[in-house]
Amino acid sequence: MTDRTMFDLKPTDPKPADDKYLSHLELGEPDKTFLDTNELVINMGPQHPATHGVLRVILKLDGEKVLGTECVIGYLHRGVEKIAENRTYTMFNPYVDRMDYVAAVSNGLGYCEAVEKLLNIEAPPRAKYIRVILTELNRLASHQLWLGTHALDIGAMTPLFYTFRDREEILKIFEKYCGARLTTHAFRIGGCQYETYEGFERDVVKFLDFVPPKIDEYEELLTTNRIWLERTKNVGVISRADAIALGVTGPVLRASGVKWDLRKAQPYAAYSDFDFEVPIGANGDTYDRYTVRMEEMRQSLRIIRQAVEKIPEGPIMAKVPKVMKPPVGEIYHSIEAPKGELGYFIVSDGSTQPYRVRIRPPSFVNLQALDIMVRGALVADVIAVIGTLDIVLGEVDR
Amino acid sequence: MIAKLKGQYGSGICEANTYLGQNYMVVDPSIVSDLLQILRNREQFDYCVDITAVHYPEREKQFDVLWILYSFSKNERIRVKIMIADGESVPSAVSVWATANWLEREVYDMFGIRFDGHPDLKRILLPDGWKGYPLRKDYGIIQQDQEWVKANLGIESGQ
Amino acid sequence: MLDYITSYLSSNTTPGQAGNVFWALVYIMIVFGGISVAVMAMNWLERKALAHFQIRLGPMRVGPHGLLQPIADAIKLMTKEDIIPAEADKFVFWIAPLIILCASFAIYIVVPFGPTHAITDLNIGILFMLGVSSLSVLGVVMAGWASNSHYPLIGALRSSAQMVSYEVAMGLAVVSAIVMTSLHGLGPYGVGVGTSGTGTLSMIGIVQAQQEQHVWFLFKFFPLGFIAFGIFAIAMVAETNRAPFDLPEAESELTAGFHTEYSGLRWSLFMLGEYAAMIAVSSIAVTLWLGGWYRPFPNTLTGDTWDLVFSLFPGLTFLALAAIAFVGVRRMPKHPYFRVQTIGLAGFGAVLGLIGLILFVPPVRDRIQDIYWFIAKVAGFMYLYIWYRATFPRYRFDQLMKVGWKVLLPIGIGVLILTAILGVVL
Amino acid sequence: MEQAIQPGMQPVATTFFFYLLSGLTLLSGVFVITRKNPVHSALALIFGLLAQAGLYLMLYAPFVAGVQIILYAGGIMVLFLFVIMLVNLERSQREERFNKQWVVGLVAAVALGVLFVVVYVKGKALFPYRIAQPLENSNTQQIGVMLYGQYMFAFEIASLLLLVAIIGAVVMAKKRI
Amino acid sequence: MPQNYVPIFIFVAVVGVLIPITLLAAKLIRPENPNRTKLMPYECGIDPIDSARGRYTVRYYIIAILFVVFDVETIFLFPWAVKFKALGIFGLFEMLIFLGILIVGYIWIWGKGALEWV
Amino acid sequence: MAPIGTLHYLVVAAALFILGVIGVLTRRNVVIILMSIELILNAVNLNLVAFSRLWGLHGQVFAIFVITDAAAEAAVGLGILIAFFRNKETVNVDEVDLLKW
Repeated sequence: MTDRTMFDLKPTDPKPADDKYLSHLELGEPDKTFLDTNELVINMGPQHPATHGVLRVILKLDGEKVLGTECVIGYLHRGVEKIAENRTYTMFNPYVDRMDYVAAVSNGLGYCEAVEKLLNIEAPPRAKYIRVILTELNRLASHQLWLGTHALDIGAMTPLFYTFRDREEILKIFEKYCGARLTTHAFRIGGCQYETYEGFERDVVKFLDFVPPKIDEYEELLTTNRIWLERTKNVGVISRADAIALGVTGPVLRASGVKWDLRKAQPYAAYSDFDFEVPIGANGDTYDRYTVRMEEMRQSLRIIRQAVEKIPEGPIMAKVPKVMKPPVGEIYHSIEAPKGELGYFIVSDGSTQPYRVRIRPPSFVNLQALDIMVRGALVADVIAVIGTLDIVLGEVDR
Repeated sequence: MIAKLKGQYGSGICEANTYLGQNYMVVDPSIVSDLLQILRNREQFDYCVDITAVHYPEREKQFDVLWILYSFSKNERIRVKIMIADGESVPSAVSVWATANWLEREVYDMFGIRFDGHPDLKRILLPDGWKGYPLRKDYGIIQQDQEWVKANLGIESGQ
Repeated sequence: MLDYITSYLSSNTTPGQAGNVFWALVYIMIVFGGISVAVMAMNWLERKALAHFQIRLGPMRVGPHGLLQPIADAIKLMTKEDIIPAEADKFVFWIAPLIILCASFAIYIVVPFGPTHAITDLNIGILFMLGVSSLSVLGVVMAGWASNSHYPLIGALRSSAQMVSYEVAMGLAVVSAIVMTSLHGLGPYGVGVGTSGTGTLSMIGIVQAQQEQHVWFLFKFFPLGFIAFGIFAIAMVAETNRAPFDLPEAESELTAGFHTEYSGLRWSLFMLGEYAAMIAVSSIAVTLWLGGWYRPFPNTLTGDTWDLVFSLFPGLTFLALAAIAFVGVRRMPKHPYFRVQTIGLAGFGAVLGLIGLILFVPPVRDRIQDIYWFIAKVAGFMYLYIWYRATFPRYRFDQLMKVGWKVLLPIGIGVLILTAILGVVL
Repeated sequence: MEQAIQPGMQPVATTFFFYLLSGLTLLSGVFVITRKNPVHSALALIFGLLAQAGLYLMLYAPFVAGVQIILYAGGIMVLFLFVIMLVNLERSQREERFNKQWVVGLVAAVALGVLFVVVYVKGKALFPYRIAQPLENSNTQQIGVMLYGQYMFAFEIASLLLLVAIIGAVVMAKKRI
Repeated sequence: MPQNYVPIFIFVAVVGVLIPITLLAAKLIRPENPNRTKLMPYECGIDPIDSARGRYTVRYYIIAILFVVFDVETIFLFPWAVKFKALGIFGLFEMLIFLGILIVGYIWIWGKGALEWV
Repeated sequence: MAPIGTLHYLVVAAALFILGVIGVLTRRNVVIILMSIELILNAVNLNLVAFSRLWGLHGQVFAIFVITDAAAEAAVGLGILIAFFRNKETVNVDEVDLLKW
């Protein structure tokens, strides 16, 4: 699955996208005519157990076969970008935790680093290491949650409880570190607010020893299970060209065979110091996305172990002005969140409040790939694909 | 690359620069359709990261529309920016990058900028029939479409 | 009148065969009550076992270790509002759960819990069982249609397509077993010598045929009987819409399938029907392949000593359960808040222990043997059902159909033909 | 009563069950032909079929009764219900229930009924009351012997009929696939 | 009527008594206050637009037909299965011909793709 | 009350037959017409089984064949109905007035 060559630099096919997708665009009719056809149209969501929140998918069915889908989103829209324009840089920081609420630490990291770049300051090395440890722990937690819910969607009930049990250990570390479990608000612009607590390293190392057998346990339940294989192999296939054209990122892109990870491509925080691999898949099907994420969990553990071993002493906050007034200008900074590329585009007009904050959410863009992935598949595959895209509606809708 | 593009379009490319290590270029709206095609096909910016806009109400050309692009083969990002006035429309990039579909819909939803050639330009995050474009600077932070709220939710707007 | 009642007790046939209406009624009431209690116990056990598979505790609040949870659930469901959607066809909506319930309970008419412990012994027993269980398809279709809502309709169509598909495989497996019943005698494979050459469709007859042939049909013509049993075991899981074939009610796809619109008591009738059907088809499997009410090795481990050893099992089982309950009592938190629960659990353990002791009394011991072994075998199947649910992901609909039509059906036909050829040749 | 009466099964009960079951059969038949909604008709037909299975049991034909339950109630009626679900019947429900020639049809049926009555009155005496009883206990076995002996040709033809049914139905319904 | 079947009728009678009692009892103790939203069919929180009846794929029907045909086949096997020892080789061949004809049909529909779901 | 003899069953069968005939002749809905045909076949079966009490099991064997026939008939008949419905969007027998479509 994984090979050690760092980057896959082959230029992609100059054709804009697969014909499959373009033909879809011609099909994309407005809602009214969509419902007028003689096929069966059903709503999946917003009140549905398997749409991971308030996602509404309009399915056009022929029996069990999906002829087309249309996502209706926005049920959880809170206007985060508008709020940002009315808050100072510091005040907006906690809001980003509420977007992807299963990976709040990653959100905070991206935002803090973007503002730091805009201010032209840099967090001290110790802070960077703490950031890496927490972010990777959070990636693990996010993947565990994904695995549990994804397996539950496909009908395997038990992994959910296993993953939640183990995720609890991560949340305990978060709680000890910053007092919060989900919406952590762990980082400050310029570094970390808190020094690690007494015994932080010990907890993390204990966790690192605790979790690999658990990951094996999940795999034991699923990876070679015949039904699991039948449900995931060749389901929701997205080709390499389609994946790039659709701008999907994260494990979804990597499962389609593009070896691209922002942690390697444009290292941020302290990622350039660590040795880890970027797992990729070959077919771009649900099973590949599953194996890619499973491998990513193990790689995260590797990163954390290295980070804990090498964590330097020193201050945890850079010198940051009391009142932040970044110079006029704009910045785009993105990080590799558990779900893909999480980007912040911030425009400063020189005041204490950002003039415009644009958040490029990975889930939003990945969700767009749903339609192409489930066309011609069966209803049950829609569930599998929604699960495998690992969307968080808080982030899709912002 | 910039030189080549400048040679091709002359004054169409108003500014090409680097700020904080990030490349951007400001171009004329008339050439942006061509330019995006060229960036995609010739310069291998095969991944459209984001499409967004910024509203400057005091300017004559009120909106900045931005394309943030990335090239896997070059490991490089570039921002393409155009400035347009209110009511002007922008060529759609859906045929260049399929991902532009929802991103353009979101820009339309939030700023009211129309994209020509978009297959299905309608609101995405806000409900159909909502009035106003929330990310414009003249839209207040607690403002709501009171009529819509009353008609669809059957409650008084919370203001 | 009294004579009429007591005369049956000394007879050794089922009430149906004896033509004893009174005892038939008594048996029916016992079976109804027993199945209802079994369904409740199954409900509790499933939640408990599933919870322990999944590193959690399951129901713990209502009664000690949640023992009273099923009763609480029953009360809750009884007192819940019953909602019939405005668009629904009221009459069909009303009658659909009853069809399912009656169909799954009617199977018990022919289930032999022991040589005399059956409501009746029909000479078309297995045919009757197949027919009655196929009626529940009608209930499912009607429930889905009457709801007049998308999800129930899709669920109903799925469910009925699934049930009918697996019924075919099930029927073929059953025919294989029936073929085996014809092979009386004590030849090399338990056939040939002294053959009477007549099979039977009667459930009691099938069990007795296994006794006469000194082999469970599971091991008859190994591996043919085993494969036929496997087909039946898979088909029966699919027939009862249980994991991994629980697509009709796949909560992640269809929210609840054909009974999405049902609530309160009506919904609980579906559940009751489903669990009763699970127990029923397991009983059928036990009857057909696992030697019914016979204890293990009735032909090899003979003699008074072995009889005594095996007859102690029922009592020992209850004593073991009582011991588990007492361990639970000891492990209860020593806090006044838990006093009632502790006493309750101790009382429960005491009752179990008492039952265990009663089961040691020789007359009771001998009477209860058949029923005990039958129930023990069925309980094994019930545990399998829970185990499947905890382990397997769910099949997709096309895969389900593929398994039914392209795997089980050809294998079933193959096994049948091979069994027939073997049977005729030997 | 044809057989020596055994304890528990009184002739009264036989009479009672006969009238109950035949009443149910006929009543359900009436419902089948009068209900507007085909699902209600189907439901009535199912009950009728089950009642008729009861009649078969009374006639010492348990195997036929079993076949009736499995095939008719559990098989063919499923087919009917599926079709009712597959075709959109809302329009036909709003329309007139009976066709234009319903008077003619009714008259023809009544004429047939009169014919039956005549036959009944004339031929009543033909049927003996006491007859040899087929052995109910080995009913299935006997049917097996007949089916695979005397009626083997018809039996093989039946399989051809089923083959034709599969092919015909699949061709008919699969047009679109 | 053979007495063996009497319990079936008793069963029907018991069911006929017990179920109405249960339903009636439940009706007496449960609350009853419906409103429009409660009585709406479940459509994931969206108001349903059209009637759900009658727009389904014909594949389900093909499955049902196959079921009926194979069910008939199974039924014909039962009388043979209980007597096959007496019917002997001849009966076996008869059965094999019978099955063979249906297997031909089965292979035909398999080849035709009627067993494929999609 | 007279003991129940074969004649009683024949009367029931005749009544059922007439009900079926009425259904076939007067209803418009093809599905219900097919159901009425099932009623007729059932009446025949009842006759056959009743006669089997007089003259041995032949009647029962025939009843099984009739049920087989009914299954085949229903399968094909309903198949035609579906094909017809897909073309004409109706299940009314009055409107089946073309020999081909």
